Amino acid sequence: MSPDEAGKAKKIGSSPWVFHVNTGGCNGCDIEIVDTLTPYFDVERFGIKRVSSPKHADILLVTGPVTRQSYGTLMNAYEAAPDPKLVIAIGNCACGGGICHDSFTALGGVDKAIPVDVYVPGCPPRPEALIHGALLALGKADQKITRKTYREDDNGEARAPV
Amino acid sequence: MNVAILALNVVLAIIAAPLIDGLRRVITARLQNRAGPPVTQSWHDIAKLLRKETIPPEGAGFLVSVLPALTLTLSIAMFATISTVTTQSPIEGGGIVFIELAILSAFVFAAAGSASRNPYGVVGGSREVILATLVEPSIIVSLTTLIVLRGSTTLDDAPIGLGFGVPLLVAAVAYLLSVLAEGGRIPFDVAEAESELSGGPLMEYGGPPLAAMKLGLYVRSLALFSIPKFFLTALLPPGSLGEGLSVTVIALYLASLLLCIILVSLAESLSARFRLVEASRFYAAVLALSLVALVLVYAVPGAR
Amino acid sequence: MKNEIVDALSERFPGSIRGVTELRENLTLLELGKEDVPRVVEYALGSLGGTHMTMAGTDYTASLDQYVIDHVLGWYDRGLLLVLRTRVQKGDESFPSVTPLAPCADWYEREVKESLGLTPVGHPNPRKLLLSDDWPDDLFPMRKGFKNEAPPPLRRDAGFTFNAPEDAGMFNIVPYGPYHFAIHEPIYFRFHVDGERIASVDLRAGFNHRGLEKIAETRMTYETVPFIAERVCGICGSVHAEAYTQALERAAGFEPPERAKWIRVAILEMERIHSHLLWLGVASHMVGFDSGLMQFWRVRDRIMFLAELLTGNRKQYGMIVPGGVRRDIREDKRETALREVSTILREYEELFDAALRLGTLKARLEGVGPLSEADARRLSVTGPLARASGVSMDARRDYPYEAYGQLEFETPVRGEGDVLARTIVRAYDTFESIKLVKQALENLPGGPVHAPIEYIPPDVTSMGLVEGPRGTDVHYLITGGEDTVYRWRVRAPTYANLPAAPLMLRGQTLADASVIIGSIDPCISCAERVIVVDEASGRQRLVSGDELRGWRA
Amino acid sequence: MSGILKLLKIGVTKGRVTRRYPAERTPTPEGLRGRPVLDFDACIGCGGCATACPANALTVEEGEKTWTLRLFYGRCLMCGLCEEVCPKDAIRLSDEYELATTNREDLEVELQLLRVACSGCGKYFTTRRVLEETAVEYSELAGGYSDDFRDVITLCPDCRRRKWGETIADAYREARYES
Repeated sequence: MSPDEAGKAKKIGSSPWVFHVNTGGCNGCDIEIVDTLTPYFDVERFGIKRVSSPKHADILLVTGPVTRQSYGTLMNAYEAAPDPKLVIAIGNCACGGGICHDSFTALGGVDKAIPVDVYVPGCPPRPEALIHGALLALGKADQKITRKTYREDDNGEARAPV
Repeated sequence: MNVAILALNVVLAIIAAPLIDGLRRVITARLQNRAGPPVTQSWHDIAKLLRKETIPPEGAGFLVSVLPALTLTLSIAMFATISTVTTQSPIEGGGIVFIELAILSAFVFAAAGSASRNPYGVVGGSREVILATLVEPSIIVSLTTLIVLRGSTTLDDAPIGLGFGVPLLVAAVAYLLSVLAEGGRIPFDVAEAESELSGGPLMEYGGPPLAAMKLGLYVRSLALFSIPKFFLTALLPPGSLGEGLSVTVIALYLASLLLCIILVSLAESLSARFRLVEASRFYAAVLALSLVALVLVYAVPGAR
Repeated sequence: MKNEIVDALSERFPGSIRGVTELRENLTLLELGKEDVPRVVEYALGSLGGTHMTMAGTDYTASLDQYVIDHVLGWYDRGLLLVLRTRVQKGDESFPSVTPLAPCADWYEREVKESLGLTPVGHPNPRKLLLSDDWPDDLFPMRKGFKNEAPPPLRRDAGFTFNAPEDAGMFNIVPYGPYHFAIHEPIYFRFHVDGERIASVDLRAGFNHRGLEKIAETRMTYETVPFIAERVCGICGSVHAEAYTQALERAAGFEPPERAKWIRVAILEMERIHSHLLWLGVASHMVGFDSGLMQFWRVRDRIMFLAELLTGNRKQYGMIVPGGVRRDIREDKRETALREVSTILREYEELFDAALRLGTLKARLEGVGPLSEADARRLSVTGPLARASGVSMDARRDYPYEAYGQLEFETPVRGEGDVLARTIVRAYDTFESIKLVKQALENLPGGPVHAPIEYIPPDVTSMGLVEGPRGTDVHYLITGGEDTVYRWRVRAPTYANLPAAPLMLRGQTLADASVIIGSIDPCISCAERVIVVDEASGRQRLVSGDELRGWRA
Repeated sequence: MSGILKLLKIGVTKGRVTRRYPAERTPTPEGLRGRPVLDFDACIGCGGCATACPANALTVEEGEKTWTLRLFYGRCLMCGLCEEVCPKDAIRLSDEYELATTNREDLEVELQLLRVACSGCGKYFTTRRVLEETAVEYSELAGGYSDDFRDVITLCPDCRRRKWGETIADAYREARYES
């Protein structure tokens, strides 16, 4: 996490209000987001609250591959949210376009439109994974995976991971 | 005017009001079988909002920058007029001021919504005005009943050994019901109604102005929740409470606050939101009840 | 078998029917001249009591120099399907519109217009439906020559023409969406409001259009399409996978193994339980009954945990594929599942008893958002929306598939046509689904769960009909050579139901708008497209992108 | 009224059901479809997984001397088709689901194998591991790992076709000569 993100996370502290922007998702991730608010997962434990206006938002939860039609509204929501704000891309479509990454009508990922602070892949991510993503954004959890590179070297020995 | 008590009240308002809201959130969460936030959550919310950037509502001018702060100021002033943890009230005749500020702050809140020029803000603001005109009278009447019974327009905890009677009981019930309505929670959150109006008057505000509006609402709730205590202390025999800080007053205060919070939480978790029509019908019934109380004060011999 | 519908049509329009082909039992294809289609569709829907199922246009210019347009009509009471096929020659890209005579064709024709460039002549409102505002008018994505890789550059300044209010007078414009707190998907309604009363409604969607059909036709194989079909909708994904699989298996004349059929039923019904509980929760939330959201979802989460146990994922089960299912249900898991289903039934009964008897909830639902039976039939709406308006239709019962023919269940129908009736229909349907899951798991036959499909013949027109939680999901499929589909047209239930929203909203109050829209159980990503609706309105007004931007949220 | 009381009863009697994640972790069910993990030692570089992947989360890039498999979790549907087609069990779904990252790059896995040159034309044509695999598989059929066998197996498809063509042509000429 960059110092800039850490600073933002600190300012948001233990009162992250989230605004949910669906940019053409299939509803899978969207429903899991709502699921985290309900009794079994209840993210209100962490002070997370879903708000109805981007003006109240600290975190934008963006789902979907950013369809052409929703591009403008995503930009509006992003611009309307006051600083400091974080963007979490939720689900495969938002992270990298998912199954519709090469669609003629989708940008194929939120980071093609606005800067993304945390990626939460999954199709859809489990509620626990969403909580982990949110806590990671707030600097309260550690990232579990990192980029891995495996290379075979000349004598055929495995040299991994780099 | 007692400046020390006034200052104490102002500090108390800012510290306690978010806690009251936090407690409500916890109780509601428990009634929904979930963990809920920490009790201090609403504090964190206010603190966080103060750290945020202010983006003024689009196309709106002077009013939107003034009204949020005004909402907060009026609410704090409202709370400051009554005796809280002490037996004395900071202001003589504070009861009248309290009623006036209660009405004023409701309308300023509505105006803040309408001033944002967002269609939802406007609709929410107009709903708030309609509701306020309906619910404020029942608060006025039931408070007036108390004032008449106690024989003083000052809202303090002077124990007067008031006999327990039907008028007092009816007035207390009417007051509790109108306070429920004033709390702005389900089923009475007609003006903010997140799933209908996306927060209504609050929608276009963000950052510190939103903090002011939110804190204003919390303090206003706290102020209204503080009144039931006077129904209780009035029953105590004269001279049973000393001057200054009183343990009995604090205990009764906490008990009555808790009662109000539980009532609000129960209503919130056990019903669907009223429509404007249903809410008005409810308020009309409450107003009728409070009028009955006032009439009884004069009708029942020896009530005063 | 004698087909009375075909006979009746041949009698009424002797010269119009150019050919009759029985594609398979209960699925007949009629060839019509394009000028005859509107009259035949009107007669079949109006006088013969048919339901409009779907309409698809297909580009055959490469091989035949023509486009093919198929209307698919259904008769639930007879279990019949009829495909009305007409051809549009290249060079004369137009056809007479059906919409003036049968309003249910509105969206379909607009979609054909924008995606294939075939103009419905006489269409009252030929605006964009699913493509974005900035999409050029002369680029047609569903033509075979269009490549996914070459989208036009993005523009933010494009506008959309909204309808003006129907009556003259002073109205406030209240935007609803695209991001509204109560609706989890982007859709944009524009209300003209008089006080709090909604005078007229216009609607713009397409926010969710992801061009999945095009991807399936270009990049996917028969085996992988179920995975994109599931992603049509994150709630009823299996319904889409099943509908596609059904269409494909029927095209190949393939019968899946018996055990696979029963597992499919269990999966589909589990999905219906979770979808209905989800809806009951969301509808509660829409009328400000937050505990309803919490409690219904508390019960729902149990079914999600169960799905995760059986399929490996909470949703997007990835179970139904051509040939059978991908995972068997092991004996120990089956027993756990049966126990869990009993618990869910108990919990749901308790909650049903409490929440649905709540006076304040009932008050918010009763008499709200009415839809008459006549309107329901005229617009060919489907699912709980139709069943709450007294139209008894259920693809599980009327077009039996998989093991449904051997299972016992009822189809709840109500006549009131309001939001309360829709709630009751769904609430009782949930009981039926729990019953079905139980039956399917208890009587699970032995044997394999997957068998390979040996041969899929090319150029077969096939249909898959599945009763999803929101209504009948219709998949229209034309097989192609080389392991890919030639045309795949998804008609999600919401696509048929959303056009009814403006009708139900008109004259209602703003407070009820959320729950009225919600009562369709709209799955925008399913419908994947959208625009207008108000047929009755005349004047139009241009709204710039800037104006749209001002509303934010 | 009865509805209210029953609802209150549910609220009071069911207690708190909230799971304590992340402090406590509820065990995941067996067979959970978590992120796919690659086994570098087992992968031979056939590319079957990339062909099967419906979302193109797995892609193959063929360089001159290298063969690179890229797995991008930001697209992976966790459908498990790759696991089904992999002949060497080199890719399988794990039960890991906490995939959140602050960088897009952290969602990538790159696996690079070396390709081998054709013993005929010298063009690089397949991965060394695929070649080894084929050698092991077919050497038995060929009756042991002989020099002849090695000469054939290390040819690229083009050279092999040419060699077969030449062999057939030789045999044909020989037959004609004999007759």
